[in-house]
Amino acid sequence: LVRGQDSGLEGQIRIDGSNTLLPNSAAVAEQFNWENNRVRIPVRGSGTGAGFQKFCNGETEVQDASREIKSDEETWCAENGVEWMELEVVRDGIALYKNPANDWCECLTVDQLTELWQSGSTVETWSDLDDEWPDEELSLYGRDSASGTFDYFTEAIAGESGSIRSDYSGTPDTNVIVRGVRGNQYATGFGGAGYYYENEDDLELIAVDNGDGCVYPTPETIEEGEYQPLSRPMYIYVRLDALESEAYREFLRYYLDVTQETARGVGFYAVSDETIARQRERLEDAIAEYA
Amino acid sequence: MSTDTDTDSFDFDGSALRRKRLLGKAFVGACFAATMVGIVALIALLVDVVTEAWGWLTWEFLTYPPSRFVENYNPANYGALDTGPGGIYPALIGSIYLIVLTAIFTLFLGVGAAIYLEEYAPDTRLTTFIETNIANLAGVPSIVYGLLGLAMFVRALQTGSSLLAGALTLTLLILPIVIVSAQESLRAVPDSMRRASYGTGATKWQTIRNVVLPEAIPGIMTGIILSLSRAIGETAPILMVGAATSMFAPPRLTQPTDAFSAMPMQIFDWARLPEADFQHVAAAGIVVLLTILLLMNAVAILIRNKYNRRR
Amino acid sequence: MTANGSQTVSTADSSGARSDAAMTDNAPLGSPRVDDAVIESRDLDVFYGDDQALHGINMDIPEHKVTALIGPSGCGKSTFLRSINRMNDLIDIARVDGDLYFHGKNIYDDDVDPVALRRKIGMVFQKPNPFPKSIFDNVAYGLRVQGKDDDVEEQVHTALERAAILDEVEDQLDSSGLDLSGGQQQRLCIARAIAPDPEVILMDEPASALDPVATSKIEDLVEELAEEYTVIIVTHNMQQAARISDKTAVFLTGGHLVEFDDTSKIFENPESDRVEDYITGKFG
Amino acid sequence: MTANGSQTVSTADSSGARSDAAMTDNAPLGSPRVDDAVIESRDLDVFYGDDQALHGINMDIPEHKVTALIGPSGCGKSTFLRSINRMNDLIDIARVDGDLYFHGKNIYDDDVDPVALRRKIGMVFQKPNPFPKSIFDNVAYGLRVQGKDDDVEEQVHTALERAAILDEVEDQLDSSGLDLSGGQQQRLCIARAIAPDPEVILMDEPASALDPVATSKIEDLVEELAEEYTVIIVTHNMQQAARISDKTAVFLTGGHLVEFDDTSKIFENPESDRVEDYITGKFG
Amino acid sequence: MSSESFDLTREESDVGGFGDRLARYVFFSCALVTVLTTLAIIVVLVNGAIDFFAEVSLVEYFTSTEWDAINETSFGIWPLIWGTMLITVGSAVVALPVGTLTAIYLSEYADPRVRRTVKPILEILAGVPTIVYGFFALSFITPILQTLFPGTGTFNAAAGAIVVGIMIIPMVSSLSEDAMSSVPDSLRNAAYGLGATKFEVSTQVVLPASLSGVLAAYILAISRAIGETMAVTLAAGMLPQITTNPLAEIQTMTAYMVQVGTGDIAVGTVGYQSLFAVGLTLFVMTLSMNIFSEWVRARYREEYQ
Ligand SMILES: Nc1ncnc2c1ncn2[C@@H]1O[C@H](COP(=O)(O)OP(=O)(O)OP(=O)(O)O)[C@@H](O)[C@H]1O
Ligand SMILES: Nc1ncnc2c1ncn2[C@@H]1O[C@H](COP(=O)(O)OP(=O)(O)OP(=O)(O)O)[C@@H](O)[C@H]1O
Ligand SMILES: [Mg+2]
Ligand SMILES: [Mg+2]
Ligand SMILES: O=P([O-])([O-])[O-]
Repeated sequence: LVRGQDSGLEGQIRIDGSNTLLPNSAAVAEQFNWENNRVRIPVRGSGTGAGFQKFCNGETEVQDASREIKSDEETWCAENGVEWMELEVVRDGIALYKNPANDWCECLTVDQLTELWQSGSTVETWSDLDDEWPDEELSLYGRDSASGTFDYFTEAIAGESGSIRSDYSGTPDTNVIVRGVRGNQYATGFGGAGYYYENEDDLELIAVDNGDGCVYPTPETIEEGEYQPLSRPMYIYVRLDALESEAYREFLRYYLDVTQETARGVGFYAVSDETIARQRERLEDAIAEYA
Repeated sequence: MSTDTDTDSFDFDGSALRRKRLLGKAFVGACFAATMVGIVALIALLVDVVTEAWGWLTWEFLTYPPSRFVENYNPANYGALDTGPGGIYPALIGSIYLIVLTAIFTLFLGVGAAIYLEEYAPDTRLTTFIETNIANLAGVPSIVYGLLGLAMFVRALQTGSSLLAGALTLTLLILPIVIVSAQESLRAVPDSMRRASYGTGATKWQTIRNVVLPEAIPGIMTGIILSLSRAIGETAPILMVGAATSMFAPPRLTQPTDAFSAMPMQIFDWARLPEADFQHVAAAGIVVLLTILLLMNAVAILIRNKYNRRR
Repeated sequence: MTANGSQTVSTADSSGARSDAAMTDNAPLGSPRVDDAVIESRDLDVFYGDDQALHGINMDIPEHKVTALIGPSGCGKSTFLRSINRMNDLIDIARVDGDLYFHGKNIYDDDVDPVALRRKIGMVFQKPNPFPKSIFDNVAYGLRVQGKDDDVEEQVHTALERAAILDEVEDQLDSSGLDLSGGQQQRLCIARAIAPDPEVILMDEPASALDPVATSKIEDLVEELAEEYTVIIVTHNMQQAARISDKTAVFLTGGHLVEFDDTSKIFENPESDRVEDYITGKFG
Repeated sequence: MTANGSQTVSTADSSGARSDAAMTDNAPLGSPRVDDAVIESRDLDVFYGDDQALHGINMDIPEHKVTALIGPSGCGKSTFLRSINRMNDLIDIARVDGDLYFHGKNIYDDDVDPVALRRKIGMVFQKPNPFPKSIFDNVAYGLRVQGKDDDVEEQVHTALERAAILDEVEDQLDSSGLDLSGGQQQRLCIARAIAPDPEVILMDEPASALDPVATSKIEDLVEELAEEYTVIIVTHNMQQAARISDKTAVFLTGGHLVEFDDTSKIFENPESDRVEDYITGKFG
Repeated sequence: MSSESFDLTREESDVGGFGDRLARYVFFSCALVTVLTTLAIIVVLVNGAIDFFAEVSLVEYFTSTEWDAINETSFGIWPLIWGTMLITVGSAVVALPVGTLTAIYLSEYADPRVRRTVKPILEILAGVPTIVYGFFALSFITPILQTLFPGTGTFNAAAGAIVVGIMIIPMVSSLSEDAMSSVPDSLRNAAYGLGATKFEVSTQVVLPASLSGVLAAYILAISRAIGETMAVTLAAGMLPQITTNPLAEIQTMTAYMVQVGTGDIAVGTVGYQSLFAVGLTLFVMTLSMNIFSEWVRARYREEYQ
């Protein structure tokens, strides 16, 4: 028993990589499957770093990435003869979550964020950040080091990728962060803004002040680039040799067709129409060349 | 009352024992309450799961693939969806296939090992060692088996995160229990049967195949099914091996190297998703899992009863 | 099964006073009314489910004497013994009819606590059954549960001495009671039974699991115990009964008490032919 | 334990030919050298671990006769029987010394396959032990494992007929062998044993679990079987041995063969006093 | 005498044939699989652990009190062991008294009919998949704890300990009940004969006499709690810390393994290899518990005549 329609296309497309981007790719895959039910698309979210490792090993066809490929990853791919291209598919803001019962902290400056999260931080209670805030112990959640979110966040806040205090609860699964913050009045954490929109009833956001006042991550602020330094584009990496497969080509076209809509559905922000048009062009060029 | 004896000094009605009797009553009360703890916990667990699942467990849930969108699971929305409802189907089939493969492997390995130990093994140090080893394997945490499956099947033997790797891992996990229960069944075959067979000039293998196994097989099957019902609920091993969570189509039994999803893994995924409604989805999945488990146990009990009646 | 001929006396008189009227036509042959009786059984019937194991037993057991119960296997000797300290209460299907007086009090009255009763009537079993505890703790156990535990030390020594085993275990009081030989274990069990100083000691074939040497030690001991206790002993060994008892009760198959008299009388000149046959080994 | 006095003959001569020299001083009383012997036992010792169950047994068993083995419990009758078809091999701790010839071939030679041997020497056990299969399959079992399974149908019928049970089971060949009465089960087991047409049939107290009627049927059967087979039967019933056997071997406690001779001689005029005592019931 | 007509020798007859000999080897290989499994477990764990300890000193592993292997900053196993211990001790506090009293009730007080129904019902608890306990903790136990102790987080050690405790009740009660039932009635009668009450017989005679079996059951149950994975992963959280607060979030060894196993970390890095070091630690702990339990049972088995 397989649901959906049989379009005649067949094949297997393995997707892995960013846990942040996972909901988007999974949603695209799910919808694609309803129209092409004989294409098998296992989607996993092992994290951007771990995903690149598999991708460059030839173990996956699509790599979800919440950052650009690093040079050592490029070297791996080259060593294994994996040729790729990058497609920008959604925009994300890293949001700072807080518990709805937290009525003191509306906004944090970038300096406060640095003080809070930097390696060796001595901030233990809310009052360490601001004297007027409760003298209650903070409980911190965040993504762990294999994630693009982690790389991006640490670079943006501490100025150095990977540098972060060690006593936070680091997980591969943003859901755990959400649940953690939801369950404790004095908790805060960082993760994809998309997860906030899936859980608006249980979570609230902390605005970020980058010197120009407090800004919340919203579609506008993220698309205008006002929500700084925590907004970023996210990509899928595509294997060129796999473009031979019709199912693969159709899937990628379909991805670009629906990603703006699914992105909103799972809580990301759509990339602009021009960007999508440009990605389409590049994809068709590559298809012309490799298929 | 006769007074010619010193009856009065006797404490016939045990008045001095009154405190002890109270203590005894309190103790029985405590024991009974303790017994109730387990039973009440079981009831609470079942009621909790069923109430959470109520209204979410539909025929569609059983027959449709999972979805990222929690609203797809809600029966109230079924009419308004542009795709289809969300469900557990690929994981359900994945679990069944996983169990079928595991059954085949354990039947062969478990019964083979039990036959060796009961019928062939000489009384040597090696045999004692094998038996002790089996007892110890039964106590190894299931996640360690997952690690073994990951390192040995997924990586070293290059099976990938496949149905095959999952089934092999579960096989090793339940093998000790299967062997021990199969040994018990073999031991229950009376020696007079074996002697009768040898006396007619049968070889050892003929005796085992024609006399011992047919007698022991109901007991062996009961043991295997009970072990499989443990395997079907195991999460940690298949999680380590890399069961997927969003599979649109079930794996194919003919392609054991397919990626697969399985019910416990799917339930784990749902249970940790933060949207509150996913709790209902997870509960619905649990009800399906428990129902299958119950069916397997019922089959095992049926086999055992049928077999016992014959004796 | 119905009580064949023996009348069941109704215990309407629940105050517990002995109803002497019951002591009439059903008394066994040669069973004189004993004046110093500690235990008086009146029309005692015992049933296991629907099977009747004892039929209307009437017997007066004298104080400070050894009374032996003999008879073929299954005739109800153990059953009778167990009904004296209400150990039958522990068998779900056992049911007792009739009366059994201990110092004139019917122990089957509702207000009697069997636990209190058993503190007066100790028991030694066929198979030695020491607890898996130290020798000392075995003997001290009864003292402790009965709250007689000041000066345990001394009482344990006295009990071991009276049970004629002190010499053999004096320097290993801390080792397990299970490490002793069978005969020693049985004397340990006797020490355990007498330590809390009961009045009556019931013994159910205490020597049947033992070798001849151990047996003769136990026999000597039983005779000595009679100086201070009332002893009721079941044995399947007629010579033993003849040697150590003052009174002998002969039960025969079906749970009937056939004759009860002085031991010398029973063994030399029994009134009933069946008893004679049994004693001379012609039957049973 | 050491073999008391009996010499163990070394089997250096491993070609398997019988060494007649062995047949000398250790022969039991009245054991003439039989010329038509099928089975010849020479100084056979059997041990279970360190315990010796048989001491230097010498015995020549004649063809197409019924040989009875009698003696008190534990004297080694079953042990001897089991060493004839090497069923002792199945007991881990059992060990055999000495020689046992079957048609002149020492069956304890290394090159003898016990399975092949058992196909020549069938066996019937004390407790009827039909397989939980249909009556037909029970009898066919031996045929099938021995690969003699052309024409199974007919052979099964013949065997059932010879075992004098065909009439009783003819129309229920498909029902389970376990549904038969004890006596029928035992005759079924005999049918199973004779179906593959062995030469010798060993029977270990085949009637001891049966009632008198069933027993007499089995006895009749044994006598008939001797026409075609060599039968060796263990029995604890002296009348039975006297009734049905041609030769009788008397074992006495400790695993010694004391006398072996024609049955009439043994029962009417035994040479050894101990055998006479045993036979007349004075001992054992 | 014509020994020719009898093909008793192996060469001539070969009745068993190749198949009979093959069967033996096939079955032996099946039995060998179990030994190979143990070997493979050890090789996999030790091999991975060696890679790990090439980078991380044993001293740090066993002395540091901070664990952040995923970010490759600190590698002290104690927080994980502490988390595991918190769950184990907590579940023991639930299961040992409850299980023991249940066993006493079933063995000494309950009607045989009650025993025959209650025992299998309790054993169902042991057959419920652990993932279901995780769900039960999140959806039932934690909300109750949050009502009783406001401020309790979504993930907390107490909820994990409670469900694991419930899960292992039947291990304690079943095995202990077996041990108590095998205490011979003669010991009970001895005590009754001395005027002991039923309470005294149960607690002073039966319980001590079955102590070895009861202890073995305890150890097995504790070993099971140490190795329990999914319930604690879902319920107790992902924060390795040494805390005495049962309502705080912790991480057990097993939950850490799930965290790494669900894939976020690059294969081959020190962080990844820590999986095997932790796995080995867990394996050694449970294995020694199991062997200890066997030893207790054998060593203190009472010899009843
Ligand atoms: N617990 C019991 N349940 C049922 N029937 C019992 C029980 N105990 C004894 N009986 C029956 O009661 C009858 C008397 O048994 P009892 O043990 O008193 O005999 P006994 O004289 O002590 O025999 P023995 O010399 O063999 O010990 C017997 O028929 C016995 O089967
Ligand atoms: N499997 C065995 N293991 C150890 N000892 C055994 C075994 N079988 C028999 N024996 C011992 O060997 C001796 C002879 O036993 P065997 O069974 O041959 O006697 P039997 O004459 O057949 O006695 P019965 O008439 O009781 O059947 C006995 O002392 C017995 O205890
Ligand atoms: Mg008795
Ligand atoms: Mg025998
Ligand atoms: O899962 P990541 O997007 O953070 O790599």
